[in-house]
Amino acid sequence: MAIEVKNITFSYPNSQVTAVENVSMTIEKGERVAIIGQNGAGKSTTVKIMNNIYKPTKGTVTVDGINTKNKTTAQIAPHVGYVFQNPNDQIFNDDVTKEIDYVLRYWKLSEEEIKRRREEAIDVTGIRPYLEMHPFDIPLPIRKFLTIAVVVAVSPDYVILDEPTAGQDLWGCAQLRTVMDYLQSKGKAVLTISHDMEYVAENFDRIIVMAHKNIIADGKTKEILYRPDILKEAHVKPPLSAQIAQAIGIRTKVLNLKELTAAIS
Amino acid sequence: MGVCIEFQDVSYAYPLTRKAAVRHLNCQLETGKCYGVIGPNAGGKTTFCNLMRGLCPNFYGGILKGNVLVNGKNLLEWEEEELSVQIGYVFQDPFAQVSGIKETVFEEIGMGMENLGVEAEEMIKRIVEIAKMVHVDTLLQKNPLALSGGQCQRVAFASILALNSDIIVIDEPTSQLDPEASNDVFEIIDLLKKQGKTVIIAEHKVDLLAEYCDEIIAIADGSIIAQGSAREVFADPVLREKGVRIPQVVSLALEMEEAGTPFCRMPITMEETIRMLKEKKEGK
Amino acid sequence: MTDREFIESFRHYQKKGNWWCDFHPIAKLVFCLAFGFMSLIVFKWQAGLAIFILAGIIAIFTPARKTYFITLGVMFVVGCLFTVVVRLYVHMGDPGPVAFYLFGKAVPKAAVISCLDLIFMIEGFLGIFMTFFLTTEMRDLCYSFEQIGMSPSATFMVLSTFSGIASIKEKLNSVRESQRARGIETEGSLIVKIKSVLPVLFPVIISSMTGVEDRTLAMDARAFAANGKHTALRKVAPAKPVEKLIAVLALIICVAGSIAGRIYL
Amino acid sequence: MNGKKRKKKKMDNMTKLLIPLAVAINMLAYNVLYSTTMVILGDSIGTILVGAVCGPGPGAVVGILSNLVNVIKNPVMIVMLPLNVAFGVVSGYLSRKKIFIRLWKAVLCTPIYGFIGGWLSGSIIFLAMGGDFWGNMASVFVGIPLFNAGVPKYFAMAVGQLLFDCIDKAACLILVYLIIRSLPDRFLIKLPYGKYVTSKQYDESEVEF
Repeated sequence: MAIEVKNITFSYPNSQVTAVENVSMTIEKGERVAIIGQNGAGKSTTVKIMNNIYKPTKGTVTVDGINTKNKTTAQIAPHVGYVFQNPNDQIFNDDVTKEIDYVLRYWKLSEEEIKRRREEAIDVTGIRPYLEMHPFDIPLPIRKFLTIAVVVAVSPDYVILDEPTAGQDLWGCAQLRTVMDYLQSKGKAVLTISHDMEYVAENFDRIIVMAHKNIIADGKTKEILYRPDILKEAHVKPPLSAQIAQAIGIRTKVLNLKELTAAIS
Repeated sequence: MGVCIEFQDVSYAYPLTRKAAVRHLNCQLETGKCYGVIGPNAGGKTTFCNLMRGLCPNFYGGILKGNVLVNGKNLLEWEEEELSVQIGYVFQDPFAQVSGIKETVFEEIGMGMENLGVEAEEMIKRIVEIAKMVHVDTLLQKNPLALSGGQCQRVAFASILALNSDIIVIDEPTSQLDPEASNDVFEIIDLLKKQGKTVIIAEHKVDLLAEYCDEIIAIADGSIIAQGSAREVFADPVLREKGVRIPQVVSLALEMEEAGTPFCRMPITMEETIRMLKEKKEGK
Repeated sequence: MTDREFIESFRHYQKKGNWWCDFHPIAKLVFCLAFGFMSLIVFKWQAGLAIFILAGIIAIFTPARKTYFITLGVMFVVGCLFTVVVRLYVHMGDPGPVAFYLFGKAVPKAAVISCLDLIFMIEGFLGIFMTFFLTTEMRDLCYSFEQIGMSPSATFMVLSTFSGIASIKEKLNSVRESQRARGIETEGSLIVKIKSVLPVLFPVIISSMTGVEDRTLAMDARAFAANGKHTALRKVAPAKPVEKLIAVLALIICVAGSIAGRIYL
Repeated sequence: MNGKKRKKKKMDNMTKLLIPLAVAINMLAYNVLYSTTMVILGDSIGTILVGAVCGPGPGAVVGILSNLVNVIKNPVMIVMLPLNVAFGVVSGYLSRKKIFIRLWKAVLCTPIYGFIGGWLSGSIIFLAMGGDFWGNMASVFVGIPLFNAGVPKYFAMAVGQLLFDCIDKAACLILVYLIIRSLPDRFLIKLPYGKYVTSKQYDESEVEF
């Protein structure tokens, strides 16, 4: 049960410039993986190939054994959920519950099933206080949790989060952790693209580093964040606590402030 | 240093809402200083910036109580057009700030000045100068619609700075940008500070704010809960109660205190923290 | 073009180096409108053909000649042939001198002439308009109108219409991508497509309309509402007397030609 | 448009930006709807929408600009200019009667739009074609059979056009109604005719400070 990506190459339809060159990776069910790297390194393209929005020009992608070559994006959606950066591209109902129910009704699920999934999704994403508001009246960062609720209601085995912490405040980040713990408890895999190194160090145990259109490193978070050469090649800075630890010569591999305080005293 | 913006017991409610967005704001902003505005989403940060620029009564409607003074003159007396020259405003979404009617970055930067009737020769001089300052001088011939997020935001900055406003209000400029582009934006803000302009930035990236701002204003559920120098405000416990994000170096210092090895002074930037930790290591 | 030359080009009038492209936009517009409407009013193949040839001659001396003849060819096939076939079908078997036989039925000479009138009317009208639209930039035309009193808002609306059409297509693609990733099928049989119209069309319209609010604020921040004197970076040379003369001449020919055409042909 | 009296506030910025967007919506709806349904054109959705939320003036300008864009591709369309303008103006006046608040009221007005878009546009093309049929679905399926059944050519063509156009306009009105209902009230009340299209009324008094 995994997403296998075997040396895929992709170039946009009307341009010879390749966006991604011969990338291979495997995401097991229940894993928590973060893809980091500079803009233009091919992160978004690789992820969009995994949930079949783009079809690779070379190489194959299989989701739980299903080859995505002759499947449409919508057929892969029940297996791989995608939360986009801009929630406004998806919302078209004038009511929160209708928005969450739409896809479930589209797949002709039973009414109780729809109700159960919708209530669970609303509780997990914490948008219950905003149920009566019009989706476009809800402030943008909180509206993003509506699109997360839609994906949670579909409950695919693999969930992709594209820059989830962009524009989020403390409440938002805490709510995001609850969502990720809920997905972890259901045994779902969570894959994210993010520039927020603190969020990545805190929540993900495996990191894939991408630069100039292919993968340059793939390993445990603790190893990758303490390899200055890899991070330099990917133009990525380690989290603040790691930077301080290295600056004052602490040997233990520190990932967050708590570990740093313990290491200092 | 004169007071350029003053809030006198300002309360404001957006139209069609039951609750006021901001209640009884009182503060004075001095010319030439850089203010960081922090606080949770929907806490009133953006309303605070809108009030300053006069968008809240003029554009959004709604009910305004108390008055906002810009350079001593009540906002409601200002002419629309004068306001856009007096106060520059840069927004969150880089792509919404592209006019779409200009085919090169050069003309895009000049659009503000064209509207104000600035002479062509003066326009060309200012555009070249500002483009260099904002590092878009290599993109002058590119089409604005084909730029990346970071480049778009810098072009938006350039077209506002071209109007030579003394006060610049910036509402969450880096929330859609990657770390590199965010640093470019804050470098521009640093240059503005050096030119003696008053800069007000609402932002979530608190670590960057701590390094660049002279004063911090914390706003949560509609009222100012703390205002003062960065060092005082970040150490203030009320911030943590109201869920306001504080820089990591400050939370590190607070945790060090709990662990019994406090810092002598509250650090604000990473370099400072490293220096203090090194001294502590030799001291032991 | 190096940056130095590019910036220098704003110090004097825009020049393209071709006599027809540098022809003053409004004078050129009057010239083309005059002949276009003459072809419409006279509605005879002789007038239409004459204008079509005139337009062809002008087009040959401009850089846009290749696109001119390709577009015209496409217009001819798509526009006229379908109408001619329907018209001939209706007039099959009418009385009057016979031009030729089609499927055993007599096709009268009058029907053929009325078809020729129609074809050359459209070709003449199309041809002269094409010589205008392929060789003048919309922003230069709007600039010239602004010089004779059109309000700058009108220029803004016309120019942002064209860029709006391009950017809304991009928006449509990103909305399709996110709705497919959510599980809504957009490719496939006709019923599937019709069912997907609402979830695809609505987010584009609603998010671009609510997006107008941010764009209005951004334009307002650039003193867009200023109603004082406007200056411009891109300037077009004012109309030379000879250009005004040509425009007036074209008007006279149009009026005279229309009356003459109506009486004699 | 800029000849308006000084007292009446000049067309505000929001409407100036909404008009080009509405023209783009016309083009987009045409591409999406016409390619899938072959019957519904949807190229007047933007004009009706702006007419309904901003008033007859802006609606008319959207009609003019939509027509201008079509003229560049096919200059003969310039004869259609008055009709496009009519769509915008009619939507503005109907919106004052609050027809876009109830779905049945909006659909009830289809014949008005059908008459402009079908009967009048048919007559203009009829004249332009020198009093004869031309190649489109309406005349082939309805016009010519009626003509063969003895109905005079002009009426046969006009009825054909009217029927086909009513289908298109009914769909457009339903879509415009749904779009307006999906737009948040806070956005609508900033528009000149926002008060005519928002159903919920809010009183200013009991806002808690």
